Amino acid sequence: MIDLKISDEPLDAAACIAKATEAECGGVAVFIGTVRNKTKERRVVRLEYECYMSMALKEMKKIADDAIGLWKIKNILIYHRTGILHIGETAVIIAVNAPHREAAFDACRYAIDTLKKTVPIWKKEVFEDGEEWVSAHA
Amino acid sequence: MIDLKISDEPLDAAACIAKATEAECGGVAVFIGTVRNKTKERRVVRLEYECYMSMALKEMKKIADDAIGLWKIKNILIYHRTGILHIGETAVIIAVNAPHREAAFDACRYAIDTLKKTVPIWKKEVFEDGEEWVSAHA
Amino acid sequence: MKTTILAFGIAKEIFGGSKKELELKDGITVRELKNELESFFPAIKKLHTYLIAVNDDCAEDDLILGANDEIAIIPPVSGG
Amino acid sequence: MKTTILAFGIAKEIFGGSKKELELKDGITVRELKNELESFFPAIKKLHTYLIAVNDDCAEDDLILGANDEIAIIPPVSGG
Repeated sequence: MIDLKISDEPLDAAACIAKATEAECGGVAVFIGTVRNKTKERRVVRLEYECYMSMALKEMKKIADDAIGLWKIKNILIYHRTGILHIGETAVIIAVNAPHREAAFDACRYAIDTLKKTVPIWKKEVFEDGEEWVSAHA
Repeated sequence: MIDLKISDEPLDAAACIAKATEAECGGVAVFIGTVRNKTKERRVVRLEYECYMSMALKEMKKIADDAIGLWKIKNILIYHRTGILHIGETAVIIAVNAPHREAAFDACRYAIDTLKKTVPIWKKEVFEDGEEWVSAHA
Repeated sequence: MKTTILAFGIAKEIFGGSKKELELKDGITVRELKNELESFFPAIKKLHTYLIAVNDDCAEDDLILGANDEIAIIPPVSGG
Repeated sequence: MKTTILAFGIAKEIFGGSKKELELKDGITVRELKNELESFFPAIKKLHTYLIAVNDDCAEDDLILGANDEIAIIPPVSGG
């Protein structure tokens, strides 16, 4: 099962995990990315995420297909939130269910590493005294 | 933060993840072990877990201390359920929060791998036609 | 040919909007488009990197653009 | 000396209970205890492995047991 979603609704970790879990596979590896309260000692007020929806879903689909092909995992769920996020809120959840937990861990790690490199989603950090698109400049 | 628990209460993944997550650390790696519906094609009806509580908590504490020492993670939560568990129910949750996601993944994986080797918890698989203590015999 | 270029993230700010209508010569390549964009909007050159996506895929520099292509500027991504 | 041995998992079934009171000679080692257990309860020898824990730690074979020690039989663990 591949389950992909990008939306501005808050993410529900328990629901995502339940969706990804199947009775035939005992182990689920999950990565949850939340909004940090600071970046390089600069206090973050909020983040603003935007995405290029059609391309982002296509890139997520590639990640999911590759993860299934490479590690024989059963289910992969990748949900990313957009819009305004406050400190502690969840920006991304990846849940991978596989018969073997090694595969679940490897695939989950691959998915978040690759998402951060290839999926067209951008975040702007809003500080008390300014704002900045993350990674835009070297 | 180290948070360890062994009890026969159902495990709440969302609550565990929230407890382990800190505003200073953006990434949480989680492993969730659930009861599978079969083992080697034999249909499982339920599992029965028991533990040697004092020693199990001591071994869990060792895992948590080692994970913090080896990977500089910030928070680790290890909850294990005991008693009777039905198909799909969660037996174990490990959540690791670290400033770097690589550390969170490595420590989470180390924790579940080591738990399965060193923590005195035992499960009996109850099938339609018999029962068996897992791993008791070679 | 008349095209619409989509811009996201910092590219949207550089462009002053999420869509920009541009009149491009027929048979223009991605490389030539980048040159035009960089001369109209020099701030693009200051980005760490950027890509042109065509129809939801990253495009090679020698791809020839057509009037019906969906063209987008992809500054460095930062999801997660 | 009088001791109580705790048993878990399959060891509990082999023992017929989670606690077993045993009269052991003073100064007995873990190795000697294992020999006694295996002769009283031969099913223990069929386990894949097993350990003796003393006061919540796995014990070496040459450890000498005392009357106040908490002694437990640890069959192969299978948590998770």
